[in-house]
Amino acid sequence: MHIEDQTLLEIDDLTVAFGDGAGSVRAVENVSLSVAAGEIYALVGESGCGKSTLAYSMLQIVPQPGRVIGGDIRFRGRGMVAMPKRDLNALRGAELAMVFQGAMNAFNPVVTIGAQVDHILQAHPEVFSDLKEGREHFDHLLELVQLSPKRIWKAFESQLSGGMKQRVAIAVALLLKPSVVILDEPTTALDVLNQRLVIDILKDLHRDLGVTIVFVTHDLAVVAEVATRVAVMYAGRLVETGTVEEIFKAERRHPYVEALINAIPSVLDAGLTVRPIGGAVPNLADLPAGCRFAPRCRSVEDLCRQTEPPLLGDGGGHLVACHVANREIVPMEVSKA
Amino acid sequence: MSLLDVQNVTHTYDTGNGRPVLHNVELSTQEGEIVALVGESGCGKTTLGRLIAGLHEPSGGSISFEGSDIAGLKGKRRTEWRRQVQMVHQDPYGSLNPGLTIGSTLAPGLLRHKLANRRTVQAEMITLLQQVGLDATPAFLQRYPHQLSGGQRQRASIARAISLQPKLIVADEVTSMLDVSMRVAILDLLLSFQRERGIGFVFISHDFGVVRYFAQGGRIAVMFYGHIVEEGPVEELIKTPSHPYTHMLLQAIPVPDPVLVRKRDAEGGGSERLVGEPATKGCVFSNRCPLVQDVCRKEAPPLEDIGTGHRTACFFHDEIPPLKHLAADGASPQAARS
Amino acid sequence: MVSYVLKRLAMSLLIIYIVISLSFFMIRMMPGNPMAALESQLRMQGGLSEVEIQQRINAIYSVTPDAPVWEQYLRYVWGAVRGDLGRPITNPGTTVVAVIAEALPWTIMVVAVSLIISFIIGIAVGAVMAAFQNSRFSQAMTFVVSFLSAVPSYLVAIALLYVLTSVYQVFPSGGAYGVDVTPGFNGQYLLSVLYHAILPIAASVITSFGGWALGMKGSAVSVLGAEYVRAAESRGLSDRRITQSYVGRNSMLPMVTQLALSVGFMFGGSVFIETYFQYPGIGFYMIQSVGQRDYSLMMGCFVLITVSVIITNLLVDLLYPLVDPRIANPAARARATDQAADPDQEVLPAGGSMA
Amino acid sequence: TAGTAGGGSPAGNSGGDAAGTAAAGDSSKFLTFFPCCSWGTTWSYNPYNVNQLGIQNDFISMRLAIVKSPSLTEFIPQLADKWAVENGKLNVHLRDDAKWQDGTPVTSKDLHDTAILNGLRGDGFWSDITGVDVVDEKTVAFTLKEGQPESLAKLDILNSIRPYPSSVYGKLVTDGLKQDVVKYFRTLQQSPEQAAKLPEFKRMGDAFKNLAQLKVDKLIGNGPFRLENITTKEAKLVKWTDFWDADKIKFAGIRYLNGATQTVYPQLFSGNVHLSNVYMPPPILNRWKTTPDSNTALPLGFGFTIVFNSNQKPLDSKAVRQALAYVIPRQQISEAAYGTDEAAGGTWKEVNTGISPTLEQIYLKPEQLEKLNKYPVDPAKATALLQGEGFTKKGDQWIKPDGKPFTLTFTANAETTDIVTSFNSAAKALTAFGIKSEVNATSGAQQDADQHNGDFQAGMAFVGGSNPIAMYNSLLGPGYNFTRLGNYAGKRGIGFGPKKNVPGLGEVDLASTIDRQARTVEPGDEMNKQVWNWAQLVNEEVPYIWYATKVYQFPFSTKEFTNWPPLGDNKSSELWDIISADMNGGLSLAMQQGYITPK
Amino acid sequence: MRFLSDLWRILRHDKGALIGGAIVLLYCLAAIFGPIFVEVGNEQDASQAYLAPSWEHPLGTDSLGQGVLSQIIVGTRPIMIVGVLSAVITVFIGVAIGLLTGYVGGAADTVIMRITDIFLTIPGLPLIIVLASVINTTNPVVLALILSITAWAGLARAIRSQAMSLRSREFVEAAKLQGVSLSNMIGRQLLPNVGPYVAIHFLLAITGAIYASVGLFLLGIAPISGNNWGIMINLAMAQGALYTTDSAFYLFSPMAAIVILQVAFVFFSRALDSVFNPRLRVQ
Ligand SMILES: Nc1ncnc2c1ncn2[C@@H]1O[C@H](COP(=O)(O)OP(=O)(O)OP(=O)(O)O)[C@@H](O)[C@H]1O
Ligand SMILES: Nc1ncnc2c1ncn2[C@@H]1O[C@H](COP(=O)(O)OP(=O)(O)OP(=O)(O)O)[C@@H](O)[C@H]1O
Ligand SMILES: [Mg+2]
Ligand SMILES: [Mg+2]
Repeated sequence: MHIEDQTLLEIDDLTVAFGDGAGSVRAVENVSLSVAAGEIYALVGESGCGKSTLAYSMLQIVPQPGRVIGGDIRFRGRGMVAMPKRDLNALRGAELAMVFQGAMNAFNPVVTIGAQVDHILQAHPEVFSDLKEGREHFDHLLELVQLSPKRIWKAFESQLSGGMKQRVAIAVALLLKPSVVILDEPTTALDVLNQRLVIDILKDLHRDLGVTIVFVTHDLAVVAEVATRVAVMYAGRLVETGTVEEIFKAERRHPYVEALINAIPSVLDAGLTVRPIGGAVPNLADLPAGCRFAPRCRSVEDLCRQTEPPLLGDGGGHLVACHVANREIVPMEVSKA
Repeated sequence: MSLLDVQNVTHTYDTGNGRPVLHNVELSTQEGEIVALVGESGCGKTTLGRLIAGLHEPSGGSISFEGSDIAGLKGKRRTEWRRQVQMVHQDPYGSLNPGLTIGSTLAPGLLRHKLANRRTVQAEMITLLQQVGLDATPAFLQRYPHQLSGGQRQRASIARAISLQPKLIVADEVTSMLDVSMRVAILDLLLSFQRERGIGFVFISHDFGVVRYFAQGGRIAVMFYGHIVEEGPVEELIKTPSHPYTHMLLQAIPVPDPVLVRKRDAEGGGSERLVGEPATKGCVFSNRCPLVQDVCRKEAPPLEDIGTGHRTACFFHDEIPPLKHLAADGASPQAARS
Repeated sequence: MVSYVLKRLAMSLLIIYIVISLSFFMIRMMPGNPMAALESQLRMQGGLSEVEIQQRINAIYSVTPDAPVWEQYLRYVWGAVRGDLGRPITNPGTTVVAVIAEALPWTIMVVAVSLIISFIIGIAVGAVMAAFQNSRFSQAMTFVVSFLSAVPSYLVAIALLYVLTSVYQVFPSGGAYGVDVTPGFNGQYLLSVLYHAILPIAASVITSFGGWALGMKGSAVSVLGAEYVRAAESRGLSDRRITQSYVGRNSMLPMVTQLALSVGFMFGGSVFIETYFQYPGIGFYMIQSVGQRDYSLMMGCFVLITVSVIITNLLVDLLYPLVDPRIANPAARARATDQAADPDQEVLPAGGSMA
Repeated sequence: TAGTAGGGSPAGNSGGDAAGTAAAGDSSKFLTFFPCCSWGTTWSYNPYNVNQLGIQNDFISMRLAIVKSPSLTEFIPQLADKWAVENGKLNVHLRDDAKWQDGTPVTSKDLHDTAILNGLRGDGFWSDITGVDVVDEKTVAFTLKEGQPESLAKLDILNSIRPYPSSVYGKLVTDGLKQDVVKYFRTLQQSPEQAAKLPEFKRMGDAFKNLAQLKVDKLIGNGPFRLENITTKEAKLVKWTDFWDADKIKFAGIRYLNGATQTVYPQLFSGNVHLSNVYMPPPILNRWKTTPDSNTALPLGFGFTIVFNSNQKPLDSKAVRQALAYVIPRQQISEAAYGTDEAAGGTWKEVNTGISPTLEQIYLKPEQLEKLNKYPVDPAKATALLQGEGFTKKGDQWIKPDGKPFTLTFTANAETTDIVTSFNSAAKALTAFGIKSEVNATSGAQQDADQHNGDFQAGMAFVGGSNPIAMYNSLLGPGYNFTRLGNYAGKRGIGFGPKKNVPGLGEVDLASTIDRQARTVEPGDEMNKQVWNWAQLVNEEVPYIWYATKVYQFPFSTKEFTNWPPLGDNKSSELWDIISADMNGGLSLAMQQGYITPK
Repeated sequence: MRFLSDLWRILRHDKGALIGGAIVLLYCLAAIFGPIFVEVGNEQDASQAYLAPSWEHPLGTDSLGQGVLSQIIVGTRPIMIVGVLSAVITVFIGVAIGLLTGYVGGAADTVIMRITDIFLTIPGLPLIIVLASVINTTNPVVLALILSITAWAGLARAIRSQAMSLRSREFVEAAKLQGVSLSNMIGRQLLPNVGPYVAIHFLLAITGAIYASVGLFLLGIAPISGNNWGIMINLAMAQGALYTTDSAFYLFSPMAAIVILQVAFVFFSRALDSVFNPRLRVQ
């Protein structure tokens, strides 16, 4: 992990909106975070709180009618929002790669996986000048994800099972040796064994290839298993970020994160302490005043219903956006380093 | 007399590739008992659940409810059985008819089984909705599924299942499509019916955490490609699995505690053979079993009792190593905090 | 695969058999019998006395009418099997098959050319509409194209006739080629053929490309929204590659499937168009023979139209794997389309569902 | 009886001056002629085929002679230049210079074989003769049946036989066949029932079948034009330079157009079509009138009639039919279809006799015509008649004695749009009177079948020709009325009869009487007498109503062709009268006489 | 009610559909009330033929001197009756067969599907022409039956495949577990889910039937009796309207009547599509 602490990807006060005018919703609002080289960065949150949107914006592929309306994303210091398409295309796949949520629909159904791999190789001749070399690399990656190259090359997407597709998608993402791989819910919808397999693969890849991983999930157990750093989102906003230990073990934390952790029945014990979080994620088009989590929060106070809490740290990288949790600490705005 | 008796059931789908999805499955439950079915994706859990609920007829074997084979039920008795076995599906989006209001989803069953008449049906439905913790107003009955959240929908479909006062509910991955925040509430709701009304459950899940939470005091049956490979009381099976497959499943569960994870990872332990096809000869698991021996490849081990209602289909169940990280005390994140 | 082809073949033969039988019974169900029809035909021709008319009819129909129906039926079916659909009532000097053999190529030419042209134009327009989905241009095009596809082809034919053969006498008002050219492979003849085919082709293109355009637009829009297109983008593929191999190919597939189905519709529509442009194709003969009660020719045309459609469908089915490589086995496609018909994906042919 | 040389001088005289002026014209021009609907989608060069090519006519193949119109006794020679009746035989002599277009001479064998073959299909002249024989190279003798009126036989033979080359069809003529034909027709003249059972008849049928199915690849005519090429839309006729009068024909050929009626209009307006004979609805006619170089010739009396089904209640009642005659505004319904334009012939002529106005003038005296009921539009009379029959009027609707409303359906051939228009008009008038009426326009075949079967209330019929008795026969005779032969044998058709009290004849079997008269009554006093008898019957009983005359015109353009046959005061002339009765024959005649020359 | 409010919501935003819907409504009103208010008179006057538009005859007059507009209005009813009747037959047969075979399955399904195969393959329009010429009727019910002869098959196919996928949908299974009757299953559970498709198909079936029936009258295959647009065009064509400028209104008015109706139907069906489209409904 020689490149540790070098910031690769920096999200700066990003706001992404879907639609415009009255019906528009801000799926991501004023989010700032930075991913350092060598990290495994987890984005966590309930369904619909903007995780995928944030992930898409990292590659500038937010689906219509979504668009970035504020802030920027910087990769190795280069702003991507205003980047020309040509430069973006050079980055995509080669430097930043993405595995889509579900991975079920990530492949062209009428072209073999092999041909799609070739397309990628041809689009980035700077990575592998020789097609054969690239193909061999892919074979190697397939072995890493425990798949047999022979079968995959000629297969159509429809001939693969869900777990296999997920792994092929991971291999494809790694094809051009990108420095960052973004995975959107790579373990969701997989059963325990496939999930474990993917977790192990991610860890192995991280260890062996030194690739930086950003992954989106709503499963805290997976976070605990894989991540080094975590950002928790709620209704389009960041509510807490920190190292995985800080998230799981620190005293000061966001009631939402706490509630999330408490809501999981664990196999580790009979789990009589689990408690559901009441209510549901608010509709982004109809947000409550003040803290967005206030309606569901156990430790809610009047202040929470009036002002949105800022994201504050106590000096380290552990930032929390909660009036109650932050009461004790010296307010210190997060540095934009 | 047990409530449900699955005897030697084999099933092959007409539309499938001809391979049986279930092989000689034996399972029985008592009234008010919870039996959990676990296993990897595609192992036949849902299929077994659907057979139990009578949505398909098994291609072989028989399923008896309260002592009588459901295939032979006729007339009134069939209606009665139909009422007593219900199912709650996995997908809260798919299990409610998008074109019908909640009211018209709930009413036909009540009317059909004469649990209400035209006059009382509305009041009856409101009571039901109250029982599942929904906003029980007449206006709510007029809502369409798309106007409800996932959790509300799942509650509505639970309301539909309990509306017929069943004795057995097949709950197929009822929480897997729900947000984490809502899962426990739904499980608690179902549990309350088990406790208060003595409704028995066939609870399908691949999440041991959920199973352990829900099926306390009940039993777990572990399935592998259509075979029940191990069956036993919840705590015992989780703490001391007697089949390498169960062991593998438990071992694979991600642990929501980074400290524990580090500790476990440091101890090593590979993830080989997590996935793969079943063996066609001998023990079905022999292809992927870390403990496999020659005999396993030749001969299929029978599902044998190894003490107090705990059965396993492994020749070498004694040799299964203990699950270290699960056994560790105070390992839960909740515990870690305190 | 082989068994699938055999099955399809058997089905096709069954349908042809049914159509032939239908045709046999229809001919006998027609008001009056063929002899009466001939009698009327002769009387309308004029200049013949009643006795003359009876003489001719007796002479021409001296053989079968008294045979039992089943015998006639067997004879008819057996004849049809050997490619003999009898003789036109109005023209016993030739055979139905010979008449059709002369007419069919014209129809096939017009149908094929207009299908291809309208397909190409429609796909192009649809693709452009999808590419500029929310633009004014696309909205205007959607309107124009929906409008055109809703207009019955025969009305367009009448309008074209009005403008181009009456107000401005630019095109001939009928026929397949001029009388001044000698049929054969010579430039003059080919030009004449082209000149005569332009209006019928134009009429069917004008009314049918809109359907393709709308279908293509729908298909392309849904493909554009598909995850794998964004996935391809995320991999840094060039726009050209994405357009060609990802969007183009996938949105074309349902169109190609539709192409086969529309053949039947085009043959149907050609009946109107050929009649209005007096284009001597099979549809023209069919309507003419309806008017003249030439039942055997009419049903012969019907049988042949059906057979053409069946053969096209069969060919498309067998060739489909070339287009969609996932389908090595057409049976799989049949099953897939059987089970997962997505109504949103359906392209409705112009004029609704009468295909 | 002495032989009469035919209509005297062909060519020469009448066409003389015309030929002179034509010299300046461009003789490479083609005349475009659009007579409409001459051949169907399929055609055959074989004249014995049902669907013979409609242009196998006097442009390409000549008849023996053409009858002058409306005369029944004067002929203009064509292929035959001399004929005479001697010893009960009609000897026909063919022109010496007549040749087939393949270069061989037209001989008596061609005519003889054609006569035999025509017998197979029952051509009418066989009811006049008992045999046909070759006399010499150019002469054929037709043996007349005993008691056969000469003039009618001449009409049947000269005006209708168009010889075909024996080289093509003659191989089907054998001695046996000839004997069969002769025997069959001898028997037929005595007893039709017996004739139909003869083995000869069966053999003739077989022979005809072969003949009809004979595939003929090439048209060999003997007329002034050769068929060069043909499509469904057009035939190209090229002047045949070996024709005997070829030098009188001043243009290179004829573009003979075929196809839907309406397509001719724009071509007429633009002058692309030089001559046509199609029905022109009033607005078209108006436009034609204002077109430069436009001319119109008007034909003789042809007409359309509304036929009632006298076999169906309540139309079986004479009073009801008369009532309808008082209500149907004949002039109005005629003008709806043909307009009012005087230039177009003042289309409507009142007819109360059931035959054309021209024939009325020839065969009936003015005082006779005066005596007939004119059926002016007169609702009061109609009301009285209906009330007399027990009809009542309830509100706007007449109610039949049986309590049901009196409604009327007109059956028409949808292709004859002028009739549909007229009938629509009639239906509206009837509806206004209180008899709810509508028009059912079906295919021609359906309409024909319905009228033969008697499945109609009011139908349509086209009436024409120059023989008044034949005209009556075509409606009241067994063809349409109590049919005896063929498919409709035993059907009642228009159901007028079967027996009626005919003025001057007494109670007779109507259909057979008029049919017999059509074959036996010669022009002259006898014919005048009979016509008067029938006229009174039709006028009184109203089995049909004549409502339209001059239903089509001959528009022709002088833009490119001049020297058309002259038009008289009433836009007609002897030649135009022939043309209107026999279009192709008349035109061919005009061309042979040097008319129609390019400008 | 919800349907209507949805419809209105969509129509408000889609001008084309709104206008389409309004026109369809107008035609329906014309079909229902037209013949009551407008009359094609029985008097006729050849001197009034082919008049240019005027206040009295906004679309001019025909060959009989009668108003073209009033004929068009009166001619709306027979066309709409045949169109709607045929669509009802098509949809009824298609939906009934599709749902039953799709849901129940089994041998009956196989047999019926082979039959639909046959009807799907036989080209519809030629068959209609053949039948219409044999049967030669003016009876609207028979005509509608002829027009639906093959149209139902495509619908049955589509409905069946939807029923088949619905059959294994969880809410259908849940209803089955509730013990609902077959009629409830088909009518309440399945039908509403294919409703959108059926509704849109219904409109398209109307346009298809109108297309074909006008064609039949136009070609003179169906008997020309009474007053409808196809007959009007037929008569106009036959009277050479194509070739005189005076009669342009006479010829083109009925054509416009058909085109406007057809286009209106298509645009209106687009709105229906949006109303029913579950994707748009979810949010
Ligand atoms: N194409 C779109 N049009 C409009 N709104 C959208 C669109 N895509 C997403 N959104 C909105 O953006 C919000 C965030 O969506 P996003 O997919 O990023 O959530 P997520 O956290 O990834 O959820 P999940 O766990 O379900 O994947 C959602 O509330 C959704 O309503
Ligand atoms: N209707 C069907 N037709 C054919 N095959 C089926 C059908 N339903 C399920 N199968 C097959 O049967 C096997 C077992 O399926 P089942 O749904 O019972 O598994 P499961 O254990 O519930 O899996 P999951 O955890 O993914 O829900 C799978 O291989 C599946 O592909
Ligand atoms: Mg997401
Ligand atoms: Mg399952």
